[in-house]
Amino acid sequence: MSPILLDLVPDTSAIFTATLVISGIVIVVGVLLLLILVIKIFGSVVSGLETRAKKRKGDQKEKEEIPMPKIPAPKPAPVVEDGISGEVVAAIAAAVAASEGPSAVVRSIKRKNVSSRNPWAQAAQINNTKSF
Amino acid sequence: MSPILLDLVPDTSAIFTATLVISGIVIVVGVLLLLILVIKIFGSVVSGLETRAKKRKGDQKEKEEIPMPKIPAPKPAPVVEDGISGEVVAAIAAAVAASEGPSAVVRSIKRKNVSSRNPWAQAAQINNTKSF
Amino acid sequence: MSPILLDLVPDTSAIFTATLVISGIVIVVGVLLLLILVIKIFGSVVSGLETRAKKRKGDQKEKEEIPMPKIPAPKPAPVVEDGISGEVVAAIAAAVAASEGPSAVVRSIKRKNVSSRNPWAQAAQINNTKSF
Amino acid sequence: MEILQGVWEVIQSIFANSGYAFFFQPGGYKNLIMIGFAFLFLFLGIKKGFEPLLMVPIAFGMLLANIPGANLAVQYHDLEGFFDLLKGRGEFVGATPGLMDFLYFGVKAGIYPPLIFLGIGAMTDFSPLIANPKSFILGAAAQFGIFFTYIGAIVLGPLLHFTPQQAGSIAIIGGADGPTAIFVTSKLAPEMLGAIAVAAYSYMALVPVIQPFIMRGLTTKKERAVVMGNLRPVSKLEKILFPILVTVVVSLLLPDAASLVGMLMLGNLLKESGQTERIAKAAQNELMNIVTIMLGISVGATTSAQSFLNPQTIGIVLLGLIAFMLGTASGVLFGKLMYIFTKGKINPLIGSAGVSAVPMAARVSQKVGQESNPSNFLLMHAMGPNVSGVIGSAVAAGILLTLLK
Amino acid sequence: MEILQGVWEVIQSIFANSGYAFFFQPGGYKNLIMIGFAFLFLFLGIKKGFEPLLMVPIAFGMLLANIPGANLAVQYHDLEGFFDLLKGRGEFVGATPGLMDFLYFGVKAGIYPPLIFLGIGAMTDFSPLIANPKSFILGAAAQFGIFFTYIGAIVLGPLLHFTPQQAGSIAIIGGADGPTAIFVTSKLAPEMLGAIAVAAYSYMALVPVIQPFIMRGLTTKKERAVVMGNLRPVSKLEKILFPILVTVVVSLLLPDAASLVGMLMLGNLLKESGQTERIAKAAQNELMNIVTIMLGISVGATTSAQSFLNPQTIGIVLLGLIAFMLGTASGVLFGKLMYIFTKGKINPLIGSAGVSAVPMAARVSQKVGQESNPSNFLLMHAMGPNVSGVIGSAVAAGILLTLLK
Amino acid sequence: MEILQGVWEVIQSIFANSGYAFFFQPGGYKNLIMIGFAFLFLFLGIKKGFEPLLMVPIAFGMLLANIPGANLAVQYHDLEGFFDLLKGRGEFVGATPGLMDFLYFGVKAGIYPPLIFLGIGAMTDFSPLIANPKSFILGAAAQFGIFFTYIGAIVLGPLLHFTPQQAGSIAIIGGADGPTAIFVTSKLAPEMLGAIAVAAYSYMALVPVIQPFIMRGLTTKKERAVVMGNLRPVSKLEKILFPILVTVVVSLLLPDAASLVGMLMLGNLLKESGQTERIAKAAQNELMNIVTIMLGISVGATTSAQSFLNPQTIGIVLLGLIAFMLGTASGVLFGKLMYIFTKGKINPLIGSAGVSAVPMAARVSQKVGQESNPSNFLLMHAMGPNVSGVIGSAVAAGILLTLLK
Ligand code: NA
Ligand code: NA
Ligand code: NA
Repeated sequence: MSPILLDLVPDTSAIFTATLVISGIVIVVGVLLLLILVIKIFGSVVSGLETRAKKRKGDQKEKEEIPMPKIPAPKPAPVVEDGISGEVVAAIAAAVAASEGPSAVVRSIKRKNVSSRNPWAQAAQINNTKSF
Repeated sequence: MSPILLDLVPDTSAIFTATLVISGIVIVVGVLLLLILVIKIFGSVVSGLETRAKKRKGDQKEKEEIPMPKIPAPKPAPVVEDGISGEVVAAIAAAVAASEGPSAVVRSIKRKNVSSRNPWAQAAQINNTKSF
Repeated sequence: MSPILLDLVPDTSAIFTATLVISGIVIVVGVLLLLILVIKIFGSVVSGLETRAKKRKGDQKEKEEIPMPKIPAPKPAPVVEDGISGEVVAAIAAAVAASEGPSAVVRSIKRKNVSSRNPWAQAAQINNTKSF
Repeated sequence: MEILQGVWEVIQSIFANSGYAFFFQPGGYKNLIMIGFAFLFLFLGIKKGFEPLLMVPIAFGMLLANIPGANLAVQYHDLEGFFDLLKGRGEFVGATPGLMDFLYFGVKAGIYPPLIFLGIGAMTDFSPLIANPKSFILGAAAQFGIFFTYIGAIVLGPLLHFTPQQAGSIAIIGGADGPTAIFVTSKLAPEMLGAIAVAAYSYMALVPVIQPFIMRGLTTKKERAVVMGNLRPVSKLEKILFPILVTVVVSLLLPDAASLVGMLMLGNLLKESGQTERIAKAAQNELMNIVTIMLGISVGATTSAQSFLNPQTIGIVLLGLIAFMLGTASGVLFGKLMYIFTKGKINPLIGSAGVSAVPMAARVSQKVGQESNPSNFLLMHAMGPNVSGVIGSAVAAGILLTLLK
Repeated sequence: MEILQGVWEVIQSIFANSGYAFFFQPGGYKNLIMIGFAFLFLFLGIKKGFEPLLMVPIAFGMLLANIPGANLAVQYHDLEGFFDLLKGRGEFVGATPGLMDFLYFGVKAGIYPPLIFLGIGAMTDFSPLIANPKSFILGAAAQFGIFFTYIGAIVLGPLLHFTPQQAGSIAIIGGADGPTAIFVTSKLAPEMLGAIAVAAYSYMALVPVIQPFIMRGLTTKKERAVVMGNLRPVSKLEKILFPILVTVVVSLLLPDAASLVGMLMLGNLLKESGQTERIAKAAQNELMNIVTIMLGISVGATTSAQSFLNPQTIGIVLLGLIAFMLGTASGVLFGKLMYIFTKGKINPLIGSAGVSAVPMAARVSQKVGQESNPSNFLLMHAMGPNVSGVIGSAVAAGILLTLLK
Repeated sequence: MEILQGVWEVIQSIFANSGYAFFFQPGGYKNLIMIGFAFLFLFLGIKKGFEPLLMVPIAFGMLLANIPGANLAVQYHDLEGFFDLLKGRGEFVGATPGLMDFLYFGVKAGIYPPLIFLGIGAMTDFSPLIANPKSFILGAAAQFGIFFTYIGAIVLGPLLHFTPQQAGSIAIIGGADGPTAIFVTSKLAPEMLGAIAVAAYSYMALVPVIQPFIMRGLTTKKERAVVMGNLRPVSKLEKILFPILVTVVVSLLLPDAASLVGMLMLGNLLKESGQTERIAKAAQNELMNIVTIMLGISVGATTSAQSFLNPQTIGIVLLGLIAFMLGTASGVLFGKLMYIFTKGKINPLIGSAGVSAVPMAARVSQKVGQESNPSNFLLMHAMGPNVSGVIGSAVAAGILLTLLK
């Protein structure tokens, strides 16, 4: 690749300065406008694909909700399944805080059916974690 | 060390190729056979030593069982000491999952007598962890 | 900076050896005496400042107690708030042990009022953690 | 006798070569002043909470670099100089490389900032930007401050003698993005690295102080009270495609921005792919923390008295502030434009978040918005311009590098 | 006027130097094709789960390396070239080193693969191999594929012009061990590194697809139904002695295998010693994750269009598949031999696990075994050949390096 | 036929070039002995718990370095040599750099020890020293062993031909501080690095064995039974100011100690600042663990037979022990002085903790104190001299480097 070199030499002249500033602004705006365009196009293509995919599969849950403005609201109390005592919730919260840092929030606690996990799904998961 | 150099020069001739392939196979097999031999000899020496050591100490627990094929079997429910509620088991399982990843299994939960640990054993342990 | 060079050349003569040893001892002691002085002076300045600050604020809790010799004493049972069952304490202890290593001790467990944390304080905290 | 004389000579020589003695030599007071500045920045980092994760290591590096004779200042400015130093030749005859010279190599070679961007990418959620790509405009507008400040630096030229390269490095402070500023400055004006890094992180920490006045001044109460609708949900596939598309589009157009944008987007892809959690976590935790320590200490260690104690530094501080303010203002004014074009659907306050300074600038938008309308939740909407501001400053960095390198 | 003309020139020049323009220059389409391949490998890594921890960084490195003008492709092949590049001399006059050149240094200097082996060692449990050392034979047999493939690569010589060094690098794909393949190739045929790494990780990911057919084809139902007895327990002392013994025996005989085998075994010793948990965890987590990122990106960045888009790559893909299949077949056939010699006590299916690809190949043995006999649990028995396959490929690597270096 | 002859030749040559054959060559037995020593140190690290986190990697590095032909021994002694090696010139014509040469660079460039000190600082609580600054005196006294041992090494000169630089490196073993010993030795006498590191870590592990006899011998039962009062509480501000003050005071006076003391104190500041927890944890965990592995392996890899198997090593072992004993004795004797001056308020047993070896030496003080008075809790009081011993040895290191470099 042989770059087509500019004959602009950086100096402190008004001309170079104005050239840099104007082309800088134009290019920044241009690149980000291009990104808007590309993202919009791909967004609609992806939506189209997924809508068709859903129609075929009847799968309504694929789209993930963006969590709505949550910081100004007080942290919601975790959603807790019946039959799990308050103490246990506190214990889990403490454990999560210990391992995840104080900014983690417990949103929901469900009993996990420990004995019925599909061992092969799990093996596949291990495999993705231990890649070597 | 002055290496005794081969006068073999790598090329694409049939002779060099055959030489490389045959010696490769022979050496791979040779080295791994040697390993079998060494491991077997040391295995029996170690077994002998440990049998004698055990006779003297009457210590029956030193040998560690290899966990038997566990993936195809459903994950066993953890062995839980009396007096620890199901909720707590769930909490511990969640905590372990949080800190160890989803592939960890809780096998047994026992009350740990928190107040009776030997502080010196513990100090020694810290010492092994903070080596400097 | 032009270092004022010594005309001492390291050799194994008695003179150089004695010079090194004596100046070594003198300087080590000198530096650490200087540190004593500096720390004492600053200590009293800081104490003075803080005493005044406290008088103004009436804040009695700023000084932090040095934990007294704790290793020879048995690990204290954690201070547990009423209404948190023993099982939960065990669960938290297990969780802490899992994430902090076996040498961590649970000293006190309190219910954290999960739903009433000041979200802005929390946001500030996240900000200090994610610095970029 | 001879021995005691020797001891006396050694002790005398230790003192004569010590930093204490150096302070009384001609020009020695400058190191003392620099140590004072190090204390100031430690105070700002620890007590005032100015981006402490970088300010504390930078300030400590500054302290160590200005201990006379400790050989803990970075001694070279370019890779060639590094090799001369390792071999003790050229301008480095008699010099020995020190710890900081080795740690700084990762800055000079352009390794640390892209690795930090990898970690930032692995921490960033681009969904608000994908859901509302128009936010990109605000992320672009807030970079105008960079270019306006470039004019300011050139105008101050007769006074402070900034070269175009130095002017560009100062202007990038307005990008409100530490690693980008360090990356650009280490290439265009390495002699100013310390001052620019300190200014950039200081103003980023001051975002909640600097921005609200400008935001309130440029908007009406009615504008600030605009409540924006919910963002559309974003699918996993879009989140995976986004980093790939941005990399391709931006890197093809501005190859000089490719290291920064590429690594930022790789980090994000590792996070979103759902298959590479293990290394995404490594990128945002262990790798980023280690690189942060190295980067902070060694950037601090570039601040010699001679490069820091001159009128140019005052210019950097002043122009840096101007850059921030202009960036905020441009963002808000473009927000107003969008308010008009969308007939009041867009709250102009989210424009100021385009300077980057993630996530603080977005939080400032949220806070100022709530003052006018307590039921106003702008945070998620402001996150769009906010993360697009990171991409925007990397693009601006690419332009400056292309034209000034 | 002059200014607007200047702006227009700048914008024109940005476009003229951009990747978009480059694609229309002679040969420029090749980079476009390479970017397409990068997308393909991203798809395979993310959507199809082909060893994503390495495939995603490799593919992203490939993408960045083929952005024209971004200077993100690795520019040198040997250490000497690296120093020439740093100093801009020799074939690198006018070139500047980029991020990837620095990250790739750890591959070229042979640092990353041994460090990854350190982490793998710290993750591996050799007990099944200690309990049943005969498994070593199966770990050896599965390496025959490497040598048979070498013949294949030489036979294809008149067509594809593989040198013996290139043939050896291709053959090692049959070892089913990524770091070993990268280590050997970076020394024997660095110009093929990208293609070989991608092929190796792809076929490792395809183990569950490739192996079962061969395994079923070469065994009878009766053989596959063999239930193997329990393994004997292994004492802690044996686990500690094992890595030391293997290091000594293998390294003394094949010094060229010492870096790989030594670091693998050091990692395992750190794990088993019971005294060094802290650094064993560091080896298998932070160190390994960081090195994985660096290795992946920089290996990907070696794939220039010119080194990837040629008929040789097709040869690599083809021969790599053959290597895998031959390795699997050799392992199963040796398993049959052992079935005969032990009078039916050994299930030949555990032989295919000898290719390494830990732990996937062992799981395939387990799965195919259960098809014939649902109460058959071969997993632990297959782990013996599986981990011995790692040692076996390191030995084979040592032989190739000794004879071809 | 020709092929079989070729195969036979290859196998013969593999054997002829193998380590097994090398052992029968003249001088080859020495490598065998070195491997034996590696086994010994593995045994001491794993079975006897001698500072295993460093001993195991060091011993394994020693094992690998002495595998003939594996090219896993460090080949150079100074930075110049490293560059000659990379370019295969000077004394390194025909040599190729190996893994250990690259890993050792971090030792030789003085990078690893300061980074480990960063981690140690982030783990250390200096409160007991701040509460009772007089402890500094005991931390100084325990370093006298260093200087007395220097005399010993010079006196043994006619027998063992120690240079002053070597004598200084041996003496620093008495500082009971691994990173400091490695830092000093890598600069003054790199050819002795392996032996000195092994001796330093061995004696640090033996602190509970070596010290009690000396402590009991030099004190009366009455002295040992002294119960010390509670320490005053220390404010957060004092904890933050302490590392800054110590850095300034020590570095200004002894610039050569600045890398070690500065990084130790930066680590401590990161811990105490309350704002930088994230990177303080990185410094004490991931960074420190990774550096520990690299440091251990590469220090071990410096032990060639020729540098280890000579009478000087016996001298190192002997003098190292003497250094430890003299340090302990000086500490206790100064403790007695303070007992007298404070009229029995200070228990002389805390003096022995001044050798550093944190926290083991402090625990020994505690234990010996409880023998005489079961209600005696000296641990916190002994932590003062203990942590001041770390600063003390860094100061002593600075003096040795200043006078001997
Ligand atoms: Na920005
Ligand atoms: Na293999
Ligand atoms: Na010490």
